[in-house]
Amino acid sequence: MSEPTLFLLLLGAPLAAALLAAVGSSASRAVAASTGLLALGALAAALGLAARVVEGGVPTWGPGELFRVDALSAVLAVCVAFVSALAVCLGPASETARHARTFRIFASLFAFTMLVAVTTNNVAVMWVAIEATTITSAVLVPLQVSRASVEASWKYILIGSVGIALAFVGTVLAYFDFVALAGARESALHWTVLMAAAPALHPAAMQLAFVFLLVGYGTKAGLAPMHTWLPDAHAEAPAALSAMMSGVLLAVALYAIVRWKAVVDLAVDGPLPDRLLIGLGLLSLALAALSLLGQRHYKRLLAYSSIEHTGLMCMGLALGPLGVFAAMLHLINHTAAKSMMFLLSGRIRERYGTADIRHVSGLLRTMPITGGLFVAGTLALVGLPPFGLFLSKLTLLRAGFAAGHAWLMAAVLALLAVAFVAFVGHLNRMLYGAPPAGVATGETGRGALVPLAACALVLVWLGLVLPAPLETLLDRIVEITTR
Amino acid sequence: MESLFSQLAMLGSSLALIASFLLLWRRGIPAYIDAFVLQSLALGATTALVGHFTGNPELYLVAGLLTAIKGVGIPLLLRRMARRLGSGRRVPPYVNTATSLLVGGLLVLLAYVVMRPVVQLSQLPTRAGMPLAMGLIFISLFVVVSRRHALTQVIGFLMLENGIALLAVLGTYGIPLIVEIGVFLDVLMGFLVMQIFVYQIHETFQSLDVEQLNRLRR
Amino acid sequence: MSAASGYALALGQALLCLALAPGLIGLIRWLKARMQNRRGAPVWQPYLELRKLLAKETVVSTNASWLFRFAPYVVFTSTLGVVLLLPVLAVPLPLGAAGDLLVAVYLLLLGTFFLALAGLDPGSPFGGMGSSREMTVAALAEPTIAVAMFALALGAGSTNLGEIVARAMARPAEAVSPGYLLAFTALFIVTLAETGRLPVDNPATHLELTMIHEAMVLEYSGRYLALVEWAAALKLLVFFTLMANLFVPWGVAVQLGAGALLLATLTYVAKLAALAAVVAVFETRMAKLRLFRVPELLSVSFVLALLAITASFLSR
Amino acid sequence: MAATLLAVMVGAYGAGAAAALLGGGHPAGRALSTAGAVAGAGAGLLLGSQVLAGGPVWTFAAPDVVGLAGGILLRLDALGAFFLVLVGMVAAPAALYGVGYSTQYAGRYSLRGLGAALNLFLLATSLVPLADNVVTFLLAWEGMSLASYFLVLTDHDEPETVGAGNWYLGMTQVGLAFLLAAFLGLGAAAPSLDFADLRVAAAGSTGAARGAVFALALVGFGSKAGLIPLHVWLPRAHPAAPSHVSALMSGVMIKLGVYGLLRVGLDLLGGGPPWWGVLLIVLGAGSAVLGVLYALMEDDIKRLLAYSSVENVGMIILGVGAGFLFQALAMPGPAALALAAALYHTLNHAAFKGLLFLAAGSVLHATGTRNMNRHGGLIRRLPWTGPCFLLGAVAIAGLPPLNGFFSEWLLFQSLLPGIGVSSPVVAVLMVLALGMLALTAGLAASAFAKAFGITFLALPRSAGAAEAHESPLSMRVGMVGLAAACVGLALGALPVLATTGAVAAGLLGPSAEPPTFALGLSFRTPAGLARMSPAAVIVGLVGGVALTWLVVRALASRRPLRFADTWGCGRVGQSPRMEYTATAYAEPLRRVFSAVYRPTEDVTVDHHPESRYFVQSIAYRASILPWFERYLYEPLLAWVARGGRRALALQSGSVHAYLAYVVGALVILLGVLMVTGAP
Repeated sequence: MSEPTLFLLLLGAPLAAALLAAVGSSASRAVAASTGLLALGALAAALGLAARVVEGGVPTWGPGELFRVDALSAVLAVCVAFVSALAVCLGPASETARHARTFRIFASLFAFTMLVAVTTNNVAVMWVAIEATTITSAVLVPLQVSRASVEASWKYILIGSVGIALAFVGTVLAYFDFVALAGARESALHWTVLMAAAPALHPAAMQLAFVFLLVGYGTKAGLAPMHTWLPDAHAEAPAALSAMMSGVLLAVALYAIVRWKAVVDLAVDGPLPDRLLIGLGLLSLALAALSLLGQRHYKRLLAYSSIEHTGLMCMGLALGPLGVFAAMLHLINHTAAKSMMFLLSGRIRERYGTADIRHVSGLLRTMPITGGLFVAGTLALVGLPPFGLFLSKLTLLRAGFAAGHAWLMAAVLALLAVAFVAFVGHLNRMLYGAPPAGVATGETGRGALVPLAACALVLVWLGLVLPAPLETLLDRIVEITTR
Repeated sequence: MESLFSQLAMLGSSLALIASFLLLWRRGIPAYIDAFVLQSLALGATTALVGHFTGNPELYLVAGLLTAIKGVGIPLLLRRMARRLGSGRRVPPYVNTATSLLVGGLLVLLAYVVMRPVVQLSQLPTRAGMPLAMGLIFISLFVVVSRRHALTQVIGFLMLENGIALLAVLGTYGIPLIVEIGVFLDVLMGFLVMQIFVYQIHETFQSLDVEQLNRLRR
Repeated sequence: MSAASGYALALGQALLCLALAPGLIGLIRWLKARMQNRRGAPVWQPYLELRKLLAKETVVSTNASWLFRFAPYVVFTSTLGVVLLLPVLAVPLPLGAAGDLLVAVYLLLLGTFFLALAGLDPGSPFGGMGSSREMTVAALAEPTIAVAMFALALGAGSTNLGEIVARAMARPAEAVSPGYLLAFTALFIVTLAETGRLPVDNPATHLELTMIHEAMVLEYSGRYLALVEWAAALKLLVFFTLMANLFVPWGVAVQLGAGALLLATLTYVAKLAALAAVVAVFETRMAKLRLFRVPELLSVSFVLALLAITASFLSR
Repeated sequence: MAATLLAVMVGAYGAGAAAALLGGGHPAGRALSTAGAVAGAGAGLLLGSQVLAGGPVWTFAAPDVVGLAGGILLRLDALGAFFLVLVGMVAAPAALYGVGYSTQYAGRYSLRGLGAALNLFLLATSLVPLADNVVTFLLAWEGMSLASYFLVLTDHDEPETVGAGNWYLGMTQVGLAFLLAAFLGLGAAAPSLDFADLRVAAAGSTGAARGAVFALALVGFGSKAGLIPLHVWLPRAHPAAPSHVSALMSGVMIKLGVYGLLRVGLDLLGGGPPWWGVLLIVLGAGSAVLGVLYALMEDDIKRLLAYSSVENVGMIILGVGAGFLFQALAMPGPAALALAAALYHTLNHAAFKGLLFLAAGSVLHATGTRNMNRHGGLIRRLPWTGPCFLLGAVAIAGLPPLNGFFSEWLLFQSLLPGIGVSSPVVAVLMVLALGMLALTAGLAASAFAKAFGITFLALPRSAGAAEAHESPLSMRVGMVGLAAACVGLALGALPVLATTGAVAAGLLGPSAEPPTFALGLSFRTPAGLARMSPAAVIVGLVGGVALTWLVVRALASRRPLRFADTWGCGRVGQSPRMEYTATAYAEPLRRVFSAVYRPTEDVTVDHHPESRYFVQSIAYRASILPWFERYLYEPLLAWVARGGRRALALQSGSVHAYLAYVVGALVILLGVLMVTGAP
């Protein structure tokens, strides 16, 4: 297929799905099947674009090259499409009919906004898309209305909007600096143009812009201390939505930071951007790892684990080329693992009726396959060998040591050990012991387990072998982002 | 000619800043809404002003849109919400008026210090207004942080958007049109969703005091 | 010295020790009796007892297992094995290559180990108490023996007992050095502890609460009791030989002449008698220590051994 | 040839795991999985012995698997082969034993998981000594820890098992963090993470860096080996695991901690300053004495064996420390002897500790309890387990004629040259180490006299012990196999010493030549200090016993044995309550070492209602102060928990606080910008 049709399919499919869901009645099987198909279509398109990028091309589309997919965008597009397909197919099944319709509409819109954010070349349009993701996902957080979900949604929309507004301040300041240098031009806000002009930009302005951008997009990425909305939102939202949010929305925000860091690195040749990223990353890792200790709800446990991994990736970005390579690989692994885990937690919550760890026991007896996958996911998240996260964590640590941050890496290792002990401690309380009275044993809805098992296999496959196309994509990313 | 343009721009942005101080000083939701309207009109005027002096017709369209949505549309919805949900018993903010005015002043000073290296870079006549825009941004952040009533927080957020739009107009003579429209859409959608949530909060918590939203701990 | 005559010498030494051991016990008992102005049984009384026991019928507890009947043989053989490694009469030991002082120490510990198990087997509280206390004393005495012996070994440049004696013979001045004296006192205290002599354990009594060694062998009778008693006597002889020949090496034959061997035997018996006398005097004057004061005694001996080894290290 | 053996080993373990997973339920599947395990162990044994017998060092690379971090790289040199043999030696009998032992789990837990985890554990443990780059080593190391964690959790209905599992996994992860830091710190400047590059990087790095890497590796491997103070997981995890798994963990897995220390300390870093050896000797001696002291106080037979593993690892590390020290003082002969002694004791400990755990498992299988105060009189009811446990006890107490004695003899001999060393500090240290080693030997003899005596002799103290019956054939075969290994290691002391000497020399670098044991009937240690002939000691003892038996039978009376009641000062009838219990047996030593134990006792006596002078029952509870848990781990965990609480306080629930954090972050970062000043 030619590039324009790929783009049309990638961006059109979620829109069409949203429209279809809005028009069709919520209970009908046809609507469910077609939205699922469209989501898979989007995934196919993303993979097609990625293949095109691997062959060396940089597909562009839209008026004035508005959409441009390079290696970084391709990886993120595939991740977004993969998780959205997973969520749209598995999500509505667990919701009541009325909610299913709203869920399908806004989940598809949510996927559309994320796809626009990662494929657009214009940084301002990227901001608009990310702001739109906040709005479309905020609607879905209080799907099951309760005091907790209303509170979580208010905090999410308020902190998210205020945070993202700061990012727009940063974008304006950067644009101001570009205008002050070369006057207003139509494609001034295109990332490629900014990269070309970056060496000439004024370090003072760009540093100020980067601070605003880091705080703004950091809020969306869940970096400490702007992370406080994340545990509430991800724990109270329906499982499929939190899978999308935790799995890939944080990655999209991190994508924005990577884009801007590439520009700022060229403009400001000092160590400040790296130091800021390492500082925030370490703070996130520390706060998240320590918060894991006292957790009582397994969905909040997964949310804090997302903050921990985002902090790790953020530090990876500041550890030189090998660090960026490891961070991006870690991003892919984390997306697969975290989305699987949230969908599994949705099934567990459905069966046990509560998210409280103390009331969940004998998981291996009541739901052996779900329990087994939950154990595999937990071991993956804490970075144990057969899974991909072990390899990316090892490479990231190696990059850290090679970059001379020995003490920093020692602190990271200590915090990861704390997180490990906390996570597995909670897991043990859920797995063993006698199941509480009234909880049925035996797996139901085995169909949903197949895609989840596929996620686990992807994790093991990425843990053992690094496929060649992915390696070229990651190398290409390292080339375009580090000078 | 240049000096007149810059003086008028300074007038517009200082008017917007004063509106934010009005909000810090006054009490009660209706007063906040009036301050917001004043600010939006000032912003619209400044945009039109810049459009006139730089001979860029698009900015007129932007100014028109701005005054229509932010000057008239949103305040209408805000007043309807305030009337229907009732501003309820007076919810004292965390910080009393005197301190909040003092903090406002400090924030403007901070804005000047922050923007000083940036302003020197630009040659645009309107560059002198940028620290004021940044001050407006800081003050609106302070409003969102310190006010306990949900509606006030929404107004604070809208003021933040105004501050950014002002910064954009002063610093870069307006960002490209499609982006401008995108931002408008976002602000509008954001406001609508916030409106839904305010109604939901009112329904489930029977009051708009955000302090009650503290059950999700750990 | 050809191999055949070497093994003959070894066998001779073993038989000599077997013969002398009960007599040594008889001598000590006789001397103690005389000092307490009693007539006391004749010196050869133990031999009569052994013959009597061998002839008597053996009674075994119903609770005991095969281990109870197997242990006496192990205790006897291990103690006899130690004798083969000691320089009793002549120095170039025929079986010197077979083992050194560590092997000797551990063979003694093997004997104690099996005796402790045998004490537990019949299931009587006395056996349990004796075995528990015996193992405690053995465990605490172990470091002292090892360190004291190493003090000597360090001086002699080898842990084989024959070479230590040869070295001491070659340089008599060394035998009076502080290292040797400290090691001798440490070894003397340990001898009293290991062989169950007075300050640690009263060999003459059957009072349940105080006896350690006797409690373990309470259940034995007939030929097993004979073996165990003989092994205990041998153990006492082993320690006396160690103290006699290592610290007072004169009189040990260097070459295998009939005259030299005769002289060596006489000096050896004289030295044993002298040591027996010292022990007898010591026992009549000393009262039995409370069991939980014994560890203090053993820690004193351990400190002495440590000083011995440092002294011998400094003198090198 | 070697490549095929490796393929057979990996294939057999893999097939065993697959068979367990698929057909673990019914007997055929379990038999297949055990066959896989035994075949794998045998192949490993052959592979190791082939290289040990002078075969060529070979490598195997699979660069595409885990390519990012350098791919799979295996290399089998003498040191690796030695440990591979050690794994094979214990794995085969333990796997066989597992067939009979795991029938008790049939109804309650999934035998599928048990069989698969066992095979994977053996595969990972066999691959650890083969790994030749960091990522392969970490994969095998983590695979071993993870598989053993799931094996420990087999009996997960017991609450203490899950607690033990948490302790175990926590400690392994903290250890892994240190290992990661050590390896990556060493390989920071190296082009790749292959051990060859690490050796080059180590040669070039500064003394301080090498010291840091050694310290990190010591903590990482020390926690796996069970050195004081990192041993706390060992007495919790081993008793909780099924007995054949405890045998494998105690016999094999903690030895890989020693392997790691040798590989990093001597092979990669090529030895270091004297303080490395001194530190190891201090830790080793401390672990030895404290290990046996705590073992003495245990009433649970498997906890006693676990603490005794801490003691034996302490002795091994003492030998390794002496090796390090002598190498630092440029004394290659004594260094090689010390390492050879340590390696020989490692092999011996694997054999007799494996045997003891299997026997303890058989006792548990028969009586249903691990508490020694409930056992008794088992020597009659378990005719196979009794002698095996006795043989193991004599061996581990270091008594002739078994293998434990010869390796402890060598450890003593390897410390002696240290006393003659010029520097006073080393001499005094050696003397103290010698004293502590001797004390440990004495206390070990006492501990195992208690363990064997109380469990097997006299009358049964509980119904469970009374109706005990011998364990099935597979368990007996496992035990007899390891007992034969002990006797074999004793008889074959000389050839085994030759190989460990060669391995030790290989480790100390090309200059050192293997310690020349005058290998005839007896051997003379290189320093010429001692001569001893294992064959003479064995033949002498066994022959002596037979000879004495014959002579006494000839001399003594012909009358048959008469059986009567045990003497009880005239009372009628003998009841098991009269016997000494395990607690009572260890009571004198508790008083003697009360400074270390700080015992607390509480005795509750309730008198007869009518009169104060008659007692109805006495309850006696004694406990000793757990130093390390109380003063090291509890404060540490409390500190981390406090950190956790403080971090959670941040999530206070108020929107305004959250918004304040965002604005605060912005202001702080702007401040940082102002301070650092735009260029």
